[in-house]
Amino acid sequence: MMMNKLSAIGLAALLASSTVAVAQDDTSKKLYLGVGNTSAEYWTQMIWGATQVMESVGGTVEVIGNDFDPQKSLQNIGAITAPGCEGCIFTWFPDSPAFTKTFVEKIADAGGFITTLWNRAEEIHPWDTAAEAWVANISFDGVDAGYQNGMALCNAMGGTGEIVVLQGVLDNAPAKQRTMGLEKAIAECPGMTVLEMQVGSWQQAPAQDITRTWLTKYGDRIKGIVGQNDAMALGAVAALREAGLAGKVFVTGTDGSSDVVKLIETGEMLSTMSGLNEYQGAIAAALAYGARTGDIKLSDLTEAQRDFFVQQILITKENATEFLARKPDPKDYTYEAIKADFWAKSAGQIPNGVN
Amino acid sequence: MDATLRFLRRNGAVLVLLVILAAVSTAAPGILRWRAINSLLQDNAPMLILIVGATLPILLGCLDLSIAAMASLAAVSAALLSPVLGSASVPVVVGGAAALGGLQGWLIGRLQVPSFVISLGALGIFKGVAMYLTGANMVGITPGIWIYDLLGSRSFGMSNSFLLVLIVAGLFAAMLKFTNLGRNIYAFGANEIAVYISGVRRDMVRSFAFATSAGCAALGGIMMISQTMFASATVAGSLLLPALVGVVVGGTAISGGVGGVLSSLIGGLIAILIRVGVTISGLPPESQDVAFGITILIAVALTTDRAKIGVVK
Amino acid sequence: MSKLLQSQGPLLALLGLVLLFSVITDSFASWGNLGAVLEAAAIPAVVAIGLTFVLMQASIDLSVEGVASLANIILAITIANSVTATDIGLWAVPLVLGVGLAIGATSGAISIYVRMPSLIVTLGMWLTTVGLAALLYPGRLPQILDTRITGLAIGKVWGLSWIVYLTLALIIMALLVEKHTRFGRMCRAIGENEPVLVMSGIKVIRHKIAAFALAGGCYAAAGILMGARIGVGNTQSGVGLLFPSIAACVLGGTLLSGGHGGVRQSMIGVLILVTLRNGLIMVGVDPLLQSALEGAVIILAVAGSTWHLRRKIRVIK
Amino acid sequence: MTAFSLEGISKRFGEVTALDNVSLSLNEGEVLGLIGQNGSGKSTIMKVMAGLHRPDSGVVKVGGRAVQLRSPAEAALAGIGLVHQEQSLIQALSVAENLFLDKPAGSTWAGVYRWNSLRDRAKAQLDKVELDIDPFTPVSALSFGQRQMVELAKVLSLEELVHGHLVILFDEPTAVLNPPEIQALFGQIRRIKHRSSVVFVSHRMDEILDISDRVYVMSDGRNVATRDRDAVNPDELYELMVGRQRVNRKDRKPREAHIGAEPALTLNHVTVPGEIEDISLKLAPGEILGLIGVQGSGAETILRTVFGMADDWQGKIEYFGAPLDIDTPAQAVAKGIGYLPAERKTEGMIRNTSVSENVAITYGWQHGRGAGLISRAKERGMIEGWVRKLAIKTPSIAHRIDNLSGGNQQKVVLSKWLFGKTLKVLMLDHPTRGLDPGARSDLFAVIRELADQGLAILLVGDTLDEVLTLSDSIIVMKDGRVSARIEGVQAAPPSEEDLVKAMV
Repeated sequence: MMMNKLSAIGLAALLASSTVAVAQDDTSKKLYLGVGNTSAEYWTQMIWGATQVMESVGGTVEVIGNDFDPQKSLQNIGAITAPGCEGCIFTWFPDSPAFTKTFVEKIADAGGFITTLWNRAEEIHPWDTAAEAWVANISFDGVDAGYQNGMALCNAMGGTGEIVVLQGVLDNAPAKQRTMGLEKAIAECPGMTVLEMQVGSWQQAPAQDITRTWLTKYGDRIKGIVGQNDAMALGAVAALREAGLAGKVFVTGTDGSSDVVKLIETGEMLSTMSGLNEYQGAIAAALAYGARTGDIKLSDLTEAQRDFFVQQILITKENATEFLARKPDPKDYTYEAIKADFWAKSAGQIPNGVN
Repeated sequence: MDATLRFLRRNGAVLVLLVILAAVSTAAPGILRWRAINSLLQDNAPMLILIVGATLPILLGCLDLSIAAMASLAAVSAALLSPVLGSASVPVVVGGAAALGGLQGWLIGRLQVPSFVISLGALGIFKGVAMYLTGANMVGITPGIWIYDLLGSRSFGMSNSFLLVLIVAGLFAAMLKFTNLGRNIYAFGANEIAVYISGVRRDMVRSFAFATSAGCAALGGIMMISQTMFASATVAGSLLLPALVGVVVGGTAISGGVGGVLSSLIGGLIAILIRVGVTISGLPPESQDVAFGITILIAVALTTDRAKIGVVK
Repeated sequence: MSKLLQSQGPLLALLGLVLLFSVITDSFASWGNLGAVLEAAAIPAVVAIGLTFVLMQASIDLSVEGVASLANIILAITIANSVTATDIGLWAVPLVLGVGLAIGATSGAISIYVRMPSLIVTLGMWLTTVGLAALLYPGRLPQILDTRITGLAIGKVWGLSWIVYLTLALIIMALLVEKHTRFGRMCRAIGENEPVLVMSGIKVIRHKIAAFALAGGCYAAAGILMGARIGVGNTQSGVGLLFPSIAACVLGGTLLSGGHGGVRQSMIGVLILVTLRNGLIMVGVDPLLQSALEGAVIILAVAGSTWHLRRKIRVIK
Repeated sequence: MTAFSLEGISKRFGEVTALDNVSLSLNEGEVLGLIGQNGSGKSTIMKVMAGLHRPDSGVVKVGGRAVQLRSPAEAALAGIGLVHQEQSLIQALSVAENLFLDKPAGSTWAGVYRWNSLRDRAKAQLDKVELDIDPFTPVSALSFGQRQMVELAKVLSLEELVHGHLVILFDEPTAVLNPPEIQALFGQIRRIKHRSSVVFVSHRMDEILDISDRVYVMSDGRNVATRDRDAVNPDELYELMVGRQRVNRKDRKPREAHIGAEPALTLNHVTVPGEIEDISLKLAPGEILGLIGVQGSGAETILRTVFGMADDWQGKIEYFGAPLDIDTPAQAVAKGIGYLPAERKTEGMIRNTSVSENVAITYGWQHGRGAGLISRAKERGMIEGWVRKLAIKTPSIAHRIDNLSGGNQQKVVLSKWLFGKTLKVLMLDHPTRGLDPGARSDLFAVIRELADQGLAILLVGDTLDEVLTLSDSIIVMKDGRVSARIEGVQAAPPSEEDLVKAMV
């Protein structure tokens, strides 16, 4: 029991010491950035972009990792807003579109501003839901990614051939968008037919197991493999290597991760779609900050300015080397630089029916 | 002195809750505002009701791994049924969930397959059915159905969802204390065979426990969509581990027979506060999980009454 | 026949699945697909070996995914890689295994000395190791450049990668440990009746900590093999290993209540699960329904293979 | 020559003094019979000798030297071994491994078993107890009698391990043995006397008198008498132990049974494959029907079949004239049938739970407020009544049952059946196993009273004496069949020899 008491004191001390460290800094200059995790290329690039913007105005970024768990996201937002958070600014990745409404409404209740990334339910938009707090929703065009990769595959196969598709987690919007885009490509390229689709859950190892099984099931009928993200595409390439087919079967991914771009350089992969990841982080941070400082008047914004895609580029053998060599210049990511034209790199309003 | 010690041991969970509350509110005094507390309770009401429900199978020494999948399935079903049935969709879904849970409990006895396996299988089945029902799409709730509006709003200044959690937990606590069924549940957890030979209907007790855990899970799913207004096949999928953590932090023994619904509720509150503390601590995101994990371990060490547990497994 | 059913229920379930898929698909029964099944089974098998020793003692270990991910990251940043300058060569392997052993031993020691159920200790350890993996992540995805590691997945002998052979070697070692060492024999005995062993002066605490350490070592080995397979250090690499591994052990007859089963049984369980996944793809089942079918098969397989054990006075938890 | 001695040993558990300044000395080659009621401290004294408990004060001496026995392993090194009352073998392990489980030299090299060496050493031990089985047989495949012999062999392997004199402790070894097995055990004890001293605990006076050289009597944690066998007066020992005369058949008036005309329970050609065959019997209200047979004769199976616990059975069971169509104990209880299992710890008591919950588990609802609500206040009074009536020694009814002595636990388990209002048939499976004579006679009186109140009682007895004392009629079982039926036992008791002949 003595030990119990001691550890109770220890527990209190641990929590108190860690929590006392909280500096009550100026809420207008601190961005709460909710991300999936901090250990993947996309996220680090996005965080970098947001951090550049906030540091350019003398502010800070507090990164919150939610491990793609909406419940954890909800608890974290709750923890930040509960003690009071008038005028706080947020850029948040809602782990599931089902929760986007709850998140923005919570932040609206607390009197904060939020920009969301990637996920919203089809029926809700920044201008009709918590419109005074939800500044914008910023995503990449998954349909376009699916379509462009699909067309690249079609062209590489010479217009005919059977392909297999590694899907992401089924109820994630990007998975569905990329499938829609692929279907659009198939409609334009009727010679390309899908043998089978399976769920690789965005992960490399399951994708590798599935591809290996496909290779024994269909043998050399498979001419192309669509990986709906780069990790699954890497799994497919690994399985192809085992079968000595790497470079002979065309593989596409999406994300533009450097590993995949290197494979595109060497010819083991065909293409991947890369968003302007740093820019997405930067614009999201800048819009939230702008709304907070009054640089942006939300009521003046058009729908296309509050719910839009950021540009992306298809990487193939032609531009792979150039893509790898590029290095984002912090000067392009200051608040002032972005503010000059917030929507310079918008790829247009998000259409209906893709979420 | 002895009395103090006994008091400390019996109320370990409450004390830990107070200690953590004190620590967190020192760092962020705003957390003590009614509005803040209310908002935390409302957000976490779905998790808390899952914790309440999950306690009963654990009191038997069983484990129900299907609760989070059931919550998602219930959310999806309620959303799909609400245009047709309106508010009646809630009792229909909760009743259906309880029936499925009861079936699980009954199958454990009939097939003599451990609950871990049955509920793991059920997890897969519920997830698959939810996926199939929605075609992996989101389903929105038709606005204006009073029961969802009710769950999403407040009375007496308190979240209705959390009030419902309190009512359900209170009912179960009373059931455990004052009814024959409650007595049988504790005894079942302590020695299943002796209870069987005492003439207790084993299958019935087990079915009841699993029906309540599934019914509570369904309520949790419904509370969740009353906040989100959207359901998907994985909407509550991540609630399983937090729910189990809550039960254990409250001092309910995994081996069965020891603990209770109110302890679990307190355990859930402890887990929520630890999460709040870790998030507002300003620790880098990478260390937050480590801090959470270690603090939870310490909390469990403090709340478990080891005197009642035999061999620790 | 009934004797056979009693002792070999899971094996028969496996054969039944193989037969079923062979009849209803053309491509299932082929050498190529056998290879595919074995490759897919290798890493879960390594995890299941470790879990088996813990489960036999009637404890449980949920830290699988965290430890495997952490091991994978440590391997990737200490061996020749594309991000950090550190390169300790193959010393990374014993280092990683040592970390796994130490984490396992820590879980075991906490569970025993602080008298907390292993379920909750290893749950905490799971969260903690996931966090540690994220802490150690060097900012960019480290590609493993040491070909002695990546070659394990790429190099083939008789159509199978070295990963499969290493796994086989581990299985044989585990079987020898289980059958012929005092530690191995004591694992099941601890699960059956720990107090008697304590009274007999058996160093039960040592055996229990050893089982957790061994398990941690196995998860670390799985993390290394995963590194070989995916060629990078990824904080998510262990995700999805836990529940299938536990399900596999239980499917094979290693009961959660302890005192039963063993490495051989768990390996059969792994094969049942992997064969099922493979077969469902071969049949081309709608991905939406796959998890439902898997769930149903898990229940039916365990029910079928333990049907003969049904007794009114059996304790089922 | 004193081989072993305890001097002024005291041991307390919380508030309870288990041993109060106890001294004991054991001569070389001597068998000391240790008797006492349950809770008199004899189990504790055995555990102190075996290194399972450490005394609070006092000295333990082996061969005249003071020693500290910190664990069973240290006790073993000092040549002291305990043959456990309860089965202490690990079923998952082979006989050979079990034999050397608690020995430091376990035929291992760097943790790896050397199977050949282990087999030879195990074989040698099994030969000592004349057990002809493969040393690598798993214990789960052995019969109870065989297991007890393995337990003995396990302790006897100290002979090779320790060079000096041995002290072998037997804690109620005969509880689960049948008469031939008991004789075999006594043969072993006599054989090992040449280099061992033996302490032998039993509840059965005849056994104590048969095997002991001296008798050591305990009561309330003290040694109240030590007698040489030749000077023993059993009645005096009983008086010392329990403070009352033995309940003796000769002294007892035959019970005046009021047996009902219509049978409460009728079994017609009941068969449980592999266990019992073609059993028919009738039991009337007010009657006590005794079943007796050696271990495995199937007497217990009859009770469990009636109680709905058999997995598979054929035949017909009638209950007050109507077919008894049940599949679970719950259904049996609903009809008014009760069953007291022999395995108290695993099947009888609900561990980690209070006395009152153990009593109220079955019929508590009958004293409740209806609608499934229970009334603890109302229960309390009734439970306290039963605690007094059965003389259950417990500080309070909220006390945990685990902390009571075996006899008191058994009384608690029995009272759960007496707690209800609807019981018509009570089946007792070895109800007095492990009970001291005082508790036994208490229980006998209760059983008789219950029958007088019209309860039909089916009893599987622990001893011949018990069955003869209580029963109105007796059925003797042998190999799953009825081998003899005796009616009118109270009027014309059969001889014990006749019964034994029918049993074996």
